[in-house]
Amino acid sequence: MISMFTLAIIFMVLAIIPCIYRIIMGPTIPDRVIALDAMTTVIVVMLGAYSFDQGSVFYMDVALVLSIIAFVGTVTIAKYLDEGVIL
Amino acid sequence: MNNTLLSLTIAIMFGIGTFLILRRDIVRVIIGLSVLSHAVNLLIVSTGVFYGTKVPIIANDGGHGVTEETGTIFNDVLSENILAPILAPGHSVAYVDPLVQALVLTAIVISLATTAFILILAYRIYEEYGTTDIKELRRLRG
Amino acid sequence: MNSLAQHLPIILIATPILMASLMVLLRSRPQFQKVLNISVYFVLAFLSIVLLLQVWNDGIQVYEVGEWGKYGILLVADLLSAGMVVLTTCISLLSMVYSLDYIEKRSLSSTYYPLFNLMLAGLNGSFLTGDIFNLFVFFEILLLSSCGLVIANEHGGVTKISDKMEATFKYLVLNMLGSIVMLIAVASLYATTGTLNMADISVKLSAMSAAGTMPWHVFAIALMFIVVFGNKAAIFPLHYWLPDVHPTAPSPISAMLSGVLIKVGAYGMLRVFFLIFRDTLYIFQPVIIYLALATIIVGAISAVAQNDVKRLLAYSSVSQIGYVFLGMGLGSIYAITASLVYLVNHAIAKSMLFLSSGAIIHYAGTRDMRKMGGMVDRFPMIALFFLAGAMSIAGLPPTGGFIAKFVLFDAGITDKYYFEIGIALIFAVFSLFYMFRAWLLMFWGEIRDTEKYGDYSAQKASPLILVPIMVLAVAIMVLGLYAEPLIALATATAGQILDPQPYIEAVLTRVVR
Amino acid sequence: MTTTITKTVTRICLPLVILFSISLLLAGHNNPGGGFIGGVMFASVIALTYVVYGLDHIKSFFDPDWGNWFGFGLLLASFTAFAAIPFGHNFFRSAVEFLHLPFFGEIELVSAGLFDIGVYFVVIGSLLFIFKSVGDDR
Amino acid sequence: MDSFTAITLAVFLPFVLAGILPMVGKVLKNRIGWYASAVAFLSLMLVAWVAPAVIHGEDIHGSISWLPSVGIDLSFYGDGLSIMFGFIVSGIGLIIMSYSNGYMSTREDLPRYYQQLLFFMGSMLGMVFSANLIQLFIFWELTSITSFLLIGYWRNRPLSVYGATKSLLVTATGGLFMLAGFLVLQSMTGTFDIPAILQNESMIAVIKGHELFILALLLILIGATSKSAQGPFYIWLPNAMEAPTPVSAFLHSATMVKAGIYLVARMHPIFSGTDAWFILVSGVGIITMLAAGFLAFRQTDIKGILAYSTISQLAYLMTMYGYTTHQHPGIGVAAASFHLLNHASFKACLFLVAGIVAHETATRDITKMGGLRKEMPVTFILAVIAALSMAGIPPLSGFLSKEMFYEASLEMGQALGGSFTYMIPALAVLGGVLTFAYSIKLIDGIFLGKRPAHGLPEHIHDPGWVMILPTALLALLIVLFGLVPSIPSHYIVGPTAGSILSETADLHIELWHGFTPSLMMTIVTFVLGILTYTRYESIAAWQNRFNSRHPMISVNYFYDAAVDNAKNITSGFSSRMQPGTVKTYVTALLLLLLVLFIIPVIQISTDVIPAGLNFDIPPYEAILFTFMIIAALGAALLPRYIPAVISLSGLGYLVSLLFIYLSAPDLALTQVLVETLSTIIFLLAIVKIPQRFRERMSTSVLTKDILISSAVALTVFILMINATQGIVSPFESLSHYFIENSLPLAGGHNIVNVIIVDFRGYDTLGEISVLCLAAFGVYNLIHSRGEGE
Amino acid sequence: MKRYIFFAAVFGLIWCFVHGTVSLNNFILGLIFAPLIIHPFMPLYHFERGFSYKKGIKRIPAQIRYLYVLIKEIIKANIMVAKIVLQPKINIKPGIIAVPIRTKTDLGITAIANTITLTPGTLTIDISDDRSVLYVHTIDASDPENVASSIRDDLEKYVLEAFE
Amino acid sequence: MSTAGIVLEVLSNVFLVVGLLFVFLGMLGLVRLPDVYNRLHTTTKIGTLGAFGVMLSILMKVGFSPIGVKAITVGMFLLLTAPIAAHMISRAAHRHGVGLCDESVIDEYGKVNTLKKNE
Ligand code: NA
Ligand code: NA
Repeated sequence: MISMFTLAIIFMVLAIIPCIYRIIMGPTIPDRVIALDAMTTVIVVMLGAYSFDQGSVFYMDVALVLSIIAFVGTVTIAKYLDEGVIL
Repeated sequence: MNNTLLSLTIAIMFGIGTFLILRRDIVRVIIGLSVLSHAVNLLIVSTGVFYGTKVPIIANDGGHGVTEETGTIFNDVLSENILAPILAPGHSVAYVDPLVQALVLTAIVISLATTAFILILAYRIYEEYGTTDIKELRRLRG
Repeated sequence: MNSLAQHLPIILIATPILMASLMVLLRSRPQFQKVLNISVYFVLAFLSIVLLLQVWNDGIQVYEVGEWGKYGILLVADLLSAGMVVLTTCISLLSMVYSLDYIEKRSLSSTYYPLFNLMLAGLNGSFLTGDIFNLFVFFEILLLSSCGLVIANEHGGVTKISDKMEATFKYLVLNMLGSIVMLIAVASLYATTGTLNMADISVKLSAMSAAGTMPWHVFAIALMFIVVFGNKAAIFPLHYWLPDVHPTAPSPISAMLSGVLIKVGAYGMLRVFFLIFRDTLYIFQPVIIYLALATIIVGAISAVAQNDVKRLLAYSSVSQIGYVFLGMGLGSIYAITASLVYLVNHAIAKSMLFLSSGAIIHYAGTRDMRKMGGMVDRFPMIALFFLAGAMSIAGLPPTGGFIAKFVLFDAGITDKYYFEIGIALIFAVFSLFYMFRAWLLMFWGEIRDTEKYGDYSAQKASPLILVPIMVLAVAIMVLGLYAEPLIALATATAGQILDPQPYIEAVLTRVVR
Repeated sequence: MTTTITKTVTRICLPLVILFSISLLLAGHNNPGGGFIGGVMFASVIALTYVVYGLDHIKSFFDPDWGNWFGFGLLLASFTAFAAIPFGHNFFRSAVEFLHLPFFGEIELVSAGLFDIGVYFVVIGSLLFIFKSVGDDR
Repeated sequence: MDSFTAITLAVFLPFVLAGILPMVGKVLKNRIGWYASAVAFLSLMLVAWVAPAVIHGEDIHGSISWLPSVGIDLSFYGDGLSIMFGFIVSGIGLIIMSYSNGYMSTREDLPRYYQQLLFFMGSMLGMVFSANLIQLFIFWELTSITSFLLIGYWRNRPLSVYGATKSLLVTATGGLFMLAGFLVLQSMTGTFDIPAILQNESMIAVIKGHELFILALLLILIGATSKSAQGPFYIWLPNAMEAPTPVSAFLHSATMVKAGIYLVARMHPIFSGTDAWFILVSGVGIITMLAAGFLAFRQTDIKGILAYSTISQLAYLMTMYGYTTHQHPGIGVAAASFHLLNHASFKACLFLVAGIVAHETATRDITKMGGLRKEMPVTFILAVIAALSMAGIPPLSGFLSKEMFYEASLEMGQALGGSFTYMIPALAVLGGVLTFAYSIKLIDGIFLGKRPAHGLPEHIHDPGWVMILPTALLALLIVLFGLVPSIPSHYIVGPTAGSILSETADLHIELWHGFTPSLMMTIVTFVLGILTYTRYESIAAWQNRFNSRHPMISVNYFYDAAVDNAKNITSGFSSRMQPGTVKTYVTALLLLLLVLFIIPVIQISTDVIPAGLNFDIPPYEAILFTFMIIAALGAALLPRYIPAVISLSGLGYLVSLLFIYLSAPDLALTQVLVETLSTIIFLLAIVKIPQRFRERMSTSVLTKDILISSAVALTVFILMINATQGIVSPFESLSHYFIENSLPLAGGHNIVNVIIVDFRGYDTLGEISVLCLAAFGVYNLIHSRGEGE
Repeated sequence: MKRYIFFAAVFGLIWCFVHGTVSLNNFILGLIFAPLIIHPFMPLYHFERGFSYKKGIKRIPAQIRYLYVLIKEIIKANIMVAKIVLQPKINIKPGIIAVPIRTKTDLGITAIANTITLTPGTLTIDISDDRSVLYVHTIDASDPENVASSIRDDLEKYVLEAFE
Repeated sequence: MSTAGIVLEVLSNVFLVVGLLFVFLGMLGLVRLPDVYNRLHTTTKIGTLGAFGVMLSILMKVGFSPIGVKAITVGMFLLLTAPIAAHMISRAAHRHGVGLCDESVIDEYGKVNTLKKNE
């Protein structure tokens, strides 16, 4: 039997499609960045669901790390877009 | 872990990476190398020799003994003239192959280091030559 | 207290790593760095010789890192690896001594020592490891350390930094590609045999071969290793990076790269094909012979075309490594012996040549030989040493290079490879031509550029620069005049290479905890 | 320059992520994590502060020599590996000890953990060394 | 002291004593030449010490262990041939070094000069006494090297450098071919030991019947002729005259150039008695003899004339050693051996005279000289003796050996029969005529006629005894050998010929032996010679005209063209081979990979696609795969950097998601972190690279690249499905052990981490080293700015 | 010092959360790490400013109220935007408006800015240099005044209470 | 199962479904809405709330076990960081000249920036 969380995962996979679309199609760079950021959010959700589904905390660690680190990436890209420098 | 579609995906990634490293633009080449290293990491993971699916982390019982059945029958004892023990039939492991993961970890870190270096190199090349076109570099060379 | 002697293999690898970290921490104490590093290198050179003697007297030495038996990573010192380590530590010591006065001071104490130490660790590690994935790791160490060293600053360097970078980029891209190929091969090998230990893989492939179940893709994997190691060794058509990288590096690093680093490829080829893929040798050997001949030809012809002395030496390395591989391809014990003798002699001669050309360039302010001339009056010693090196590369007696060529040709003709040896001979003439052309342009003839000459006439090569060159020059002559120990060692080594059973047994018959 | 808003959140994140990185480092032997992962977390958050506050501002009060960090890490890692030799074992032979503390209960001490700390420092040091070198370069 | 020790000492003492010469030079200063002479004298005495035994038919043979692994010992062999050469080398060496004391200015770098001369002498002695082929080769090449250094003695003079280079390239290259010949010879006989071959009739028979016979002979003759300046290889010798004159006398007339002749004589028992031997050796000899004799006319430099004459005279020797028939393999051996001795003496003497003349007149141009007989009477007499000996005038030694040459030519002609009966003697006479003409020219040009009004120094006189005495000694020998031929014939030529022919040669050389056909030929020679001499200038003028009209008809032209253009020719090749762009190199690597992959596919594989492929996966993984490919395509095709990098970053996150599905949380964690970091580093780099360049891809380039990429993809795919699904590894994996022991032995639950820090912690040590390396590298990159210029 | 203790306590808690097990052991471990972590970054945390527990504790009810409002607003926001996304034809009148604010502290500004972003149809784009005006993108800018006042009255009030 | 348990279970499932739906809608908005700023509305708000909902749902299902605690930590973290990301990107976009969509009615921020540039 397919658990609810398996369905959740499939649903989330579908949610990635728009993100990929924006990442590839843009049109502006901020669009792509948003999409990338959004994709990480979706992945975090997937990881949460998967973690619960598998009953394994290990994936939740990944989700936690991803939620933090994606922020770092986005802020960096944003600063780059804004100021043309990073550091 | 061994799946034809996965292999196909990895192979296509190899193709894309190869296409990229054949470009004239240094940055493209580096992106290509990144794609290739993703592909090769996936390849390594996919060569794990077990058919198990469990995360290779032994459940914690708070102590230090083996409480969980690992599902392996370890009998690779080296006796005379038997240097390559053949696997017993019906032998299966619940975990995925941990070794390939360890190898990929090493490979990922190494490729991070190399990528970092080559990227800064690309930036310095641009600074020196004012271009990232490989053909131009050649022409501008003293 | 267990004897320190049993830890020699790991000491030779881990000490440089430890040294690298110490050198980073001691950045503000350049004098101390210098003394410490040189003394450690002396000790390492000594220890490597001790290791070789151990192997010679007591047989193959196996060191279990972490005491995990074949399940962990094993270091194996057989004659081949111990011999390569001796070569490495000795040339490293000399290059390091040379570097002290050659490399720009700040560069020296900030990054040069650690990079060099890690390069040494990478070399020793590659030679001693018994684990194929570990070999990959050490290859990466070699790759990045050599990249870092290529762009290190020489004193008043004459090489434009932009050239260095362009060369480094090529080097990196091609070698990263090589690394990827290696990973594919190693992973596929693991999937097939379930192990990474080379001896273990060998046994398992033999078991499959004996049972007639050896899958065909093992051959494909084996041949992929030609690309992997060929790329390191710069055989045709994987040699392209070398003529760009070796000349642009600071001379002591060129010496290391041409002297030792490209030999890692040859070593790997010997190790992998003669230990692991013995059953594929019959396909490997014809392939490698033709690649070797192409390498000889391309390298030799291109070397003639060069005006830049270091570029010429680099192309000559390409050509010369072809001879090493030719011996490997011929495959008889005598041919392998020849290959090894060639390898050693080339290592010494080429290191010496790079070091002396470095000294000359240092003072001439150019790498273009046409702008040099008549330098023999100012640098009579270096002229003499360079001549010895040139003769060795050209294969003229009484240098080691002659012994090497002689043994190789003898082996080839004994096995009736007339055509192959014919080609090798004809292009040996090329090496005679380009080496002497270089020597003549640099040292004899009219003094081309009086202004420049005035500059360098004021200076003399410092002893730290002269002594390593001299030691190597003496070695070239000694290997020519008294080659017996080397040949005996090489013969014994070739014996071990062709009969890997003792290696396998030394590795696999151990108690595992 | 980035905004107050971003700076404030970065300030909140900084200790949080460092704690997390230490947690990952220590958890590594039994859970996902370890020296590399922890180190990269640490390096990322420092990089974040560099990005958000500007390298110069951070350097004005917090300017460690990252070179020493990875030097130390490498030293620690190789010393840990060497340490087995005086005990009559081979290089890298690991040791596992179980320590009973009154308050924390049983604590597992593994020599490999020390090695992992070395890794942690190397990762932090080298990555931030790169960032800083490039960032300092105008 | 036994004979073997004596020979060993004779060979090695010069090396050792030359080695310490610079030290001695500090003490003796300008008198260092006498030290060198003493060394030469010592060697001469040592040779003389062993001579009696050899003359009595005893062969000296002994060896010292040197390279037992390869089956080569340091072994010396002394027979008549070696002893004769030993005498020539050490004797003339003594004379030359003594003479040099007067000739070489004290301003010259005397230690270097004498050191190299001694090295040369040692090498030459080593070569002639070598008992094995490889040792012979070693000393042979040593003589080439020392000759190279001596020719280039005045190393800042372009002509010296040119001459030195030429001599080295020709002789050392020839040497390498000779080595190959020796190796072929060894592959036929299984030994490098010369006496072992010489003394083994059956082995020689095997060689003569061997399919590689011609190859071995040809290769060895390339060595011999290049060294002796025969055939097309003659070109180096005239240019070698840039050396100081004593060097020319020693190396380039008396000794080194005779190494090739020595080799021919040495190989005579092995190869002679075959048609190939005659055709190759005598053929080359006759052509060279005539051509060089003829070309001598054009020379105006005294040493130039002497050089061509040397070539021509060596060609006599070649011709004579080449005379052979199946029945009588050594027709010309005795004649050759005698002429060899004579040539050494008269040519060395002439060179010394040339040296004296040049020393006194400060020129070597024969057109600027004349009438010096009054000012330099002693020199004049010595010159006349030597030149007339060369011209073959009785009662000098040259007359005797020339007679023997004619005799041998007649005999050979008769042996061959047919038109050869007259042709060979006729050619021999022609050679004699040319020799006669240029010999006379030397005397006439320098000493006779009128002193030119300008160009010569006012006061010209005979030099001091230091230079006269050695020259006179040689002249004395010429006369002595002519008048009392039994001395050389009994003590030198006889044993020499005997050792070559391995039978005691019964030689009766006498001044007067009746009106034989050879005497007739001599007379004809003189008559024609005088006639030719009257036309000397016009022949020379014609040669000059011809040469300027047809510069291409000359070996030198091709040598120069080859050497000068070597760089241009090869740089075309080199730049085509090394176009410089990474793309080409990467393509080469990939193509090699593909080719290597195809080999086993064709040769071995039965099923390229294994049976039973597994296509069963959860649907979300399939979708994930699609995403990954799309993201990768985005990274590949998005035209600007940042979008591509973002796409790449997306790919990285998807990969980490895939790692999750592959049950690898550690990997996913690492991947996520590394992805973010590498994106940041990408940005760091790209920040400074504004994108200006966009590659325009032509259809053909695109097609090619896509083809290569697809081939790579296909290769990887085939390899993967075979490696991961084609077989099920029948062996236990290392992982079994890790899973089993991670907790009990290493105390960790996370097996991957335990592998990383414990089981394979050593790998990790390497991995963190790589990280440090990246940091160092970046530091170097950043700090390299502006400092490398 | 007071600040140290405060931070230490917070870190103890965070440690528990990132570790995944809330226990005294972990809390103490976090407590130990806190000073080490915070020390090098002191200038970032305004250690020179005064700090009092009393004020902090007094604010807790306000903070809870703020949290309540926040959650309410977030849910409203989401439903509203979800509606927009699900409309067959997107029909919006977006725009950027300037919203003057009263909050002065970093924390306050951040809180209000984040709150604005998380609430209906508004998104903080930037803050003016003098930190008195927030520029807010709203998905329905047909009546800018209304939006600004709703922010000021409905959100900022609570933020001021909770964080100032 | 206790009543509280059942309530929790139901609530958790509701949260899960709503959360997933919101995440999905947020991503849909990414495609459908006309410009960067509007898209940001959906991703930051809907995505974050959706994610938070799912995390909350997990917490409700597993309680304060490591999974639950970490889940809620993740949720909190998203709430903290998502607005900042949105703020940074939109600011950068605007300052870098990514214009508002045609439907937009007002741009007070743009005016300020234009003024600054002119100074
Ligand atoms: Na060569
Ligand atoms: Na990447």
